[in-house]
Amino acid sequence: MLSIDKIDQFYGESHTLWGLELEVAQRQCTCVLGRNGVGKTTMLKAVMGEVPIRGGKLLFDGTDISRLPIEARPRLGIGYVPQGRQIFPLLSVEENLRTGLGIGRSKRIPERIYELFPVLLEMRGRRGGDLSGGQQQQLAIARALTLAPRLLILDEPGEGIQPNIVTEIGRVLRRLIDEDGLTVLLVEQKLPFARRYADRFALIDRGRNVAEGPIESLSDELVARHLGI
Amino acid sequence: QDQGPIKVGILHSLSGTMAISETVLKDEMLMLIEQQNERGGLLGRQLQPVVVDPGSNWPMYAEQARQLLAQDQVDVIFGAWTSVSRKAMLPVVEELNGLLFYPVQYEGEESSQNVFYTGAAPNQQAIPAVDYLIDELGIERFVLAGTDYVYPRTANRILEAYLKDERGIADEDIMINYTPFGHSDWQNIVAQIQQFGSQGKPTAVVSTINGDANVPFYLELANQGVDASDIPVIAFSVGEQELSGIDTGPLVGHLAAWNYFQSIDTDANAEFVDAWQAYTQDDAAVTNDPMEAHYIGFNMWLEAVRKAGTTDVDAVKEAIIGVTVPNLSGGYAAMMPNHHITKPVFIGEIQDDGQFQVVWETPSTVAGDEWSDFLPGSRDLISDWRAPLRCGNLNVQTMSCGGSTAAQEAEAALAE
Amino acid sequence: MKLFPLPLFASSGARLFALLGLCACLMVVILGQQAHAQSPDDAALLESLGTGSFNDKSEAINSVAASGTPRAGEWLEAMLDGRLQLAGDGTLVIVASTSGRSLEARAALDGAPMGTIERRELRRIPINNALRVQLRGAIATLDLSAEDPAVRRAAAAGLFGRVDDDLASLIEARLEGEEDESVRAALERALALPRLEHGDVTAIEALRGSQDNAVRLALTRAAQSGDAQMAAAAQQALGEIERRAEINRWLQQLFFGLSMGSVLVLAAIGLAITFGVMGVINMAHGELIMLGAYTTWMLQQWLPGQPGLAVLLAIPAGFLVSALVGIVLERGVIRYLKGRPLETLLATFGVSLILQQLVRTMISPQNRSVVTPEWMSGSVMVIDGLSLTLNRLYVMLFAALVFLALLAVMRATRLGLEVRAVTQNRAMARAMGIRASRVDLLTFALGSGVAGLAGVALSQLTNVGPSMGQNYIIDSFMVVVFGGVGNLWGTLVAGLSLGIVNQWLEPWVGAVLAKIAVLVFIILFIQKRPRGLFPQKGRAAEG
Amino acid sequence: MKPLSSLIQRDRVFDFLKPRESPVDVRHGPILYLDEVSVSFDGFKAIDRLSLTIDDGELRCIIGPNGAGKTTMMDIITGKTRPDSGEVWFGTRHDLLRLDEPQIATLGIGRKFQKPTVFEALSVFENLELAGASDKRLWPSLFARLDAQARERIEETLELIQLTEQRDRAAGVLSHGQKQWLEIGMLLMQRPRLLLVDEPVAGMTEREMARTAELLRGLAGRHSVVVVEHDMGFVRSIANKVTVLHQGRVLAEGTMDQVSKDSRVAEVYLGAPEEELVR
Amino acid sequence: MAHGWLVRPWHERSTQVFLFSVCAALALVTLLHLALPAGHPLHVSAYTVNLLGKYLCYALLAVALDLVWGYLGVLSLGHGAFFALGGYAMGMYLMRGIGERGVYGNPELPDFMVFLNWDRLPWYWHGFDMFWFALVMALLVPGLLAFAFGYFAFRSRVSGVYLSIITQALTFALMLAFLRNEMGFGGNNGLTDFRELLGFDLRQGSTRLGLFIASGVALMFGYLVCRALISSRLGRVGMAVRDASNRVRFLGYRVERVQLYVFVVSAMLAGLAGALYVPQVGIINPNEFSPLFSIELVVWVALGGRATLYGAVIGALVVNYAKTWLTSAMPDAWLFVLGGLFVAATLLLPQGIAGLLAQLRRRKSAKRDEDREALT
Ligand SMILES: Nc1ncnc2c1ncn2[C@@H]1O[C@H](COP(=O)(O)OP(=O)(O)OP(=O)(O)O)[C@@H](O)[C@H]1O
Ligand SMILES: Nc1ncnc2c1ncn2[C@@H]1O[C@H](COP(=O)(O)OP(=O)(O)OP(=O)(O)O)[C@@H](O)[C@H]1O
Ligand SMILES: NC(N)=O
Ligand SMILES: [Mg+2]
Ligand SMILES: [Mg+2]
Repeated sequence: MLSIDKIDQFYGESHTLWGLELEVAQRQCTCVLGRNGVGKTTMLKAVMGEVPIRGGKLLFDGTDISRLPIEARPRLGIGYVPQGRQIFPLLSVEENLRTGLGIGRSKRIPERIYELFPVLLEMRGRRGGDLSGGQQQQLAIARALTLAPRLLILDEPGEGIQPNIVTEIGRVLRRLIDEDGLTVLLVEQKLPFARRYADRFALIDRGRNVAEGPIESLSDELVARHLGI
Repeated sequence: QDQGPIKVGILHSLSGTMAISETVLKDEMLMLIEQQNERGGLLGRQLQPVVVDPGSNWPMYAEQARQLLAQDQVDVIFGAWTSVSRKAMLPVVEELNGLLFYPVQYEGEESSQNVFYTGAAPNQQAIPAVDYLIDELGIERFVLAGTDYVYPRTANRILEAYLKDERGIADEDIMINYTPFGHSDWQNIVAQIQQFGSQGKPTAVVSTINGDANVPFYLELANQGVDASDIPVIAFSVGEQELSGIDTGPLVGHLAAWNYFQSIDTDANAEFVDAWQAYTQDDAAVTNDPMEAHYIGFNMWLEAVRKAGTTDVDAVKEAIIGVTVPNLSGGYAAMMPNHHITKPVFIGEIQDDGQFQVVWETPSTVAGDEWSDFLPGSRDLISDWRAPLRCGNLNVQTMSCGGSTAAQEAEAALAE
Repeated sequence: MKLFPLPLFASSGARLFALLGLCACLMVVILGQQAHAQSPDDAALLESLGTGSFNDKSEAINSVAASGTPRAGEWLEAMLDGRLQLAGDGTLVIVASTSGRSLEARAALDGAPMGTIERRELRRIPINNALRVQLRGAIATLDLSAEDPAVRRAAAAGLFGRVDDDLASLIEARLEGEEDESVRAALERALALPRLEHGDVTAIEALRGSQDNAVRLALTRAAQSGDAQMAAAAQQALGEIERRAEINRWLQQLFFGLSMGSVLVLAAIGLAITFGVMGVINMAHGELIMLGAYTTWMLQQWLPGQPGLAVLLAIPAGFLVSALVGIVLERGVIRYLKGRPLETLLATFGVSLILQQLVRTMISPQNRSVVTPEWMSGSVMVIDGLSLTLNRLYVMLFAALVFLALLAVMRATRLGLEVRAVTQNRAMARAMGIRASRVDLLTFALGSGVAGLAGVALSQLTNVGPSMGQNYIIDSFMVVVFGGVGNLWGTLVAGLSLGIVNQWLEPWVGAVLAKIAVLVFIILFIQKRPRGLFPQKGRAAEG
Repeated sequence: MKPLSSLIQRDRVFDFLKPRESPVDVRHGPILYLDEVSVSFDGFKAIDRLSLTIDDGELRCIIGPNGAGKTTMMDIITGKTRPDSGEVWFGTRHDLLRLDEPQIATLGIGRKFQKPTVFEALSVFENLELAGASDKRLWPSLFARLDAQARERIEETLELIQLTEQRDRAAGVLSHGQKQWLEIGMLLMQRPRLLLVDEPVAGMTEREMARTAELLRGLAGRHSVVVVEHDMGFVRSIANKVTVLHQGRVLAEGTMDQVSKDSRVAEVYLGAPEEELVR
Repeated sequence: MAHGWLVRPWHERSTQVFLFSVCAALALVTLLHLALPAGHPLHVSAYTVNLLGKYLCYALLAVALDLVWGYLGVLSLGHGAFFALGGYAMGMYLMRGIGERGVYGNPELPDFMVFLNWDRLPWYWHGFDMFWFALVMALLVPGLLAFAFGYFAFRSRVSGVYLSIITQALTFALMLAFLRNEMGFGGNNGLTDFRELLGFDLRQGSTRLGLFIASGVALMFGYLVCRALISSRLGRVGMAVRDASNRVRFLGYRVERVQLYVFVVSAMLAGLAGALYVPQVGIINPNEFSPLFSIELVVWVALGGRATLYGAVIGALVVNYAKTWLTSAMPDAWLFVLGGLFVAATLLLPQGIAGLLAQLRRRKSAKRDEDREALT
């Protein structure tokens, strides 16, 4: 569905991604792992167009999207849950959700969203910025879902969320993948979560994809080598 | 140096808040210079204008005066509008011994051997105006409304003294009101004026309100129904240029006091107005009092240069006193020893076509008096720049010349 | 003949010259009508109107009014309006209007049409203030015997406060034959003042509660009169008037404040969008206002004689012009400064200089005159003694409409949501599929367009000139910030309250100190509420 | 050079990790004492008559559902939010409600924020320097120079948070996890008596989590530490006592095992199949 | 401990370059002015010296603003007020110095008081006949105002645009106040007609040169003070305050004191600039209080490049030179050019002129590195 083809990325002069390659298979959850600062977030930002890439290609459903402006990408069906939540602090919860309704699939916030995250219904009128950290994280996921995406990109979605909801998020993702045919690209540090819900993994180190495969093949040796200190 | 063109510095703001008033003076000067060059120039040399724009910034007037005199070596400067801009230039002009012709009515209380004041001193505008109000209209109560700066303050102080001491107006029959520059909300003040004017005595407003604030002022007067026949307003700073920015329909009958109106019916004026409209390629272009002042000032300077046979500043200063040139209202203006000129005073009523109609004029011209007779500090002072006196502030009681450096320098020069 | 007492005459400001002129003319009118004087030669009468000094004309007016000639009213009215003009061949004509290059004219003497005459060929008969007063009095007196009851009523009302003994007896006579009730009432009222002067206590009843100044003066005098009954009644009536006047003053003050406030709101509301919501420090905001004002002027040039229509058309046109300039500004400059709000200050400052100078060179450095349409001029009497100026009433109404419309756009439309999302987190908004640059463009255009609307309104209140924008930029920023950045209600409340505070202070301390006091008030208030009247509250805003 | 792991052994507390002298008086009781504290925002009760005591030298974990009021509680302790009612004491001598943020910080309460906040324009080194400076008054700051000892301390901290390589980079360009570490470093530099740590391991890998756990355990004893975290594995690895907050008040308190057996806690927080995610 | 801090910036390269450039410029101008005859093409006329002196004062003012804006994140839209107050203090001294040489020959009262009937000198005019007193006041009055204003504003945690706008309100209110004739500062006409400073005739070329040099020295002094402040730990706290003022509090710093201190220092430097400016232009009037002047001042700094100090100097010099030149070279169209310059600079030079310089320098050093690499 999405293939990241040898992309190079620079922050100013510093080379962050080095010919990074990654295939995200349709209707699967691909989990990206890697130590802090190796470039996971940068890779996702590159996919979303938030940082420019110098070399390589991004193919979404076979079309090259690397030249498209950011706002065209969600229109193709890519939803993004960024690291650090990035909710709109002064918009109410409901308004935060409504921002995703602009691309025309639906005019109302799908009921389903409030079903998935009941706390958001409760907090509907509150400013996004006033929510607790975990509530914000739920809002960010819910917001991405209002886009009714085909590919959902999540950057450490469990961060700061209470355990039962993390589990719930995992289940929701699974259901969306299995029932609705969603594809998920997930960056996650927590191995148990990854192991339980992902289909495939990719290990990033220093801006390169150093290992990938089905999640079952993620060995402790690999973990020690690339996620250890 | 005597071969090249004669340089005329033009120092009027073409941008900023003063551009509204001063731009036309620049254009007028260019026109006068062009006309003079067509007539063969001066002393057989062409006149060359040097235009600069101080951008309504007072220190900039000083800087550019210095530039004109020191760098561009101009022979004379025509410029400034506000008193503060003149005050800023004054030390420079004196230091570098230049000539400055200042065309706007002002508060007086100044005299410089390098400056020629072709606009009205208070006695050439303010005093005759209240005389008209009292003698012709029977006004008994006065509102002195002005923008809060030195000219209105001084003019009003003089008027207050004059009204009380000379005309016997009581204290409670004078209301004084000051507003900031560009004041645009006149609701309260007009209501107050109305209130003040409704106590059974004929009332008039003497307005020294400056430029931009006038439009909203008159609009408010009209809308609150203050008619010229109820409470006439006589203005010292509203001329044809200002009226061209106001819908004058509702203002008909309000007054202004000036030394010139465009509507004055003389051949010289018709010619001047025609020339101006042709020059600006706008047959609705209007003329006004400061333009006449520059016209007179320019002609006086030409005359003086001719008389002196040189543009040398000292020679011209010497020659110009006593020079008499026609003004545009059918009479003559003479340069007095105090560097002020003689002027007739007209009272005009605003018409709905944006012109004034003269309803009264002084029987003869009035000589400008820079040291007001109605202020205690200056009533004993006179100014006379002729040799051997050469003093701008001679105290006639003590017969001593106060401290202008120019005077001291002149004394020193004499002593040498 | 005995003149009526002087102070009676001071209805709304005393006028000696008016008194003399009116009185003289009334005398003649009355004498003329009573004596049925044989009609002198109309041509000579007319001739005398057009020649001689102001004094000569004054006499001529009296003779015309007294002559009983049927054309007298027409002549005098034309003379008052400046429509009585002298044609090149020395005949006096009456022209249909005074504006335009060539004027429709008819002969004054017999009304025969004369076709159009070049304006340059005509000279209007000059009049001055004294003559104007005299003419109005003469016309009103003539109107007392007009056909149309409405005209008679207006004339009677117009004579209130100017009635002397002779006129009083004339009016008494008219009252006899008058059938129309409303005209009778007006005549009765007109007579009340002279009756009071003559010690008629019952007249006080007719005058009770009137806020007319002449009444107040007359009652004040009556209250000091020797007649105890009279004095007491007058005193009581005066007290009543005073109380009413007090309330009126209070209401008037409130109106002044609200009206000044709505000007501030109008000027600031566009900035509340471009600066408050979008975060662009738009120093050219004032110039966008100016462009709106110039659009009004331009339309009035294109539609001569229809200032009202031009003003109405200027509302959409002013919006469009400023919005277009806003679009150019956004596309050309501001777009490149995303995320660098302080740089927008530098760039838009430059743009503001350019726009000002552009107007100076392309149009004129002078102010332009924008005509106030008939229906916006003058004032309406809402209750006796309280008149509100119409132009300001309209501007208040307009401000309210603009505010509500804008509020609706920002609250209820998708654009409102999107612009807030974009300004709060641009990258994320784009990741939600929002076309950020289009949103910026539309919003900036909206804010600019609203500035243009402010300009249209301001052209009816103040001068239209190249630097007019400068007068509003500082105030606008102050209002937006005082209200709390990003909050339209804040802008509204801030503008109105600053207006009210200013106008409330002004009579106490004068305009200059009032302005200083308002600034100090803002400084102090911000100490209490460091984020304005309506702060963005909560965690997010604290950052 | 010493192997890094030795640095964080809990039995070896390094010099620079020692708390600075603070005037707090803990002779007669706990170091932090919250009594019946309530706060509400626009009518919403975020903290509802919360009472809590932290003993000197204790390491306390606070868990609870999102929105339970954990961060708000820290806001109250550090002076950022004023409670509507209740009392907050630091030791027995200092009423924190009378003090403002700098005063509270100077008393020796340090805090790591939930969302990492560092000074983006300053370098990593300078961030630590500012945090660690001994005298934070105006004049001393103006004339301060970095002495060798202070420099050393910063270097050690850099080592510990593994940002030595980034020491001269602007903190703004760090990755999310790196900022987390930097903030922990700043907290350490402050050498407070009481550390309030809000979600320290969010976004960290397993290994880093382990390191953080070591670090916090090493601090306990001399310092008092309050940790808020949602990662049960992490909580389990450090805590002896856990407090569960729910809807602004204490729902349960006890050891991790006790708490996780509590059915209410399972219902509102942990979820039924707890063992799946929590090792 | 207290001695080190002012010396520290001496060791910075940028400071050395800056101080050297200013010294060299001062020396060169002095030389070209004194040594060359008037007709010589390289001669620097008295007019130019005077102009440059004025620019240097503006530059110092810009540096003062950059200190608070660039390094503290406080965008003051009212810095002109401090400049003007310094100017008025000096103006009052110069006014008293006129003595009996005024037009009315009143030994005590300035002319404008005489003709507006003041019978005695207002109390706040006393002492200004002494130069040292005026100079102290030129620093103290802006400093005190900044202190009083900043004390409340910073304590109440007013920040961002709110702070900017109340600084603007401050200068606006002062402008209106000084325009009032009752204030006793000459109203709109301000203070003019100065004769001598410390016994030196102000109309003398040598006095002008002296003032020019004094302005240059003041600029260097101001720059050094700012530099020292910035490179102290306090400076870094200031920068931290700029980026996350709340976070700084949790480290135990008193944010408001840091802000206040820097603000006061900046105001005093602005006052110094004003005091040097007035004798050189010969007039001080409420115009200097006008909010637009303060905004323009911000524009200089932005154009030159914020948070570099030397950028502020460059900005002030460039804009003011451009004004001088353009207003006479193209009096009708100069605003188009100046406005265009502002627009173009923002679009093309995101970091201002200083940013451009830094970029050039980086490129050069990168090139040097490359060359070196190529060699090895
Ligand atoms: N805006 C930026 N400018 C310069 N360097 C940056 C910028 N953002 C990130 N970096 C650097 O790029 C590298 C990769 O950062 P990135 O955020 O992609 O890491 P990550 O893998 O997501 O880490 P984490 O697990 O901590 O979120 C880091 O070393 C970081 O310092
Ligand atoms: N300023 C505020 N205005 C309105 N509501 C607020 C404000 N601050 C906090 N809240 C609300 O108070 C509740 C407690 O928030 P808090 O951040 O303390 O939760 P938390 O326990 O830290 O949650 P998390 O684990 O998700 O970080 C939340 O419901 C939040 O929405
Ligand atoms: N001289 C004037 N009008 O300022
Ligand atoms: Mg990341
Ligand atoms: Mg929290």
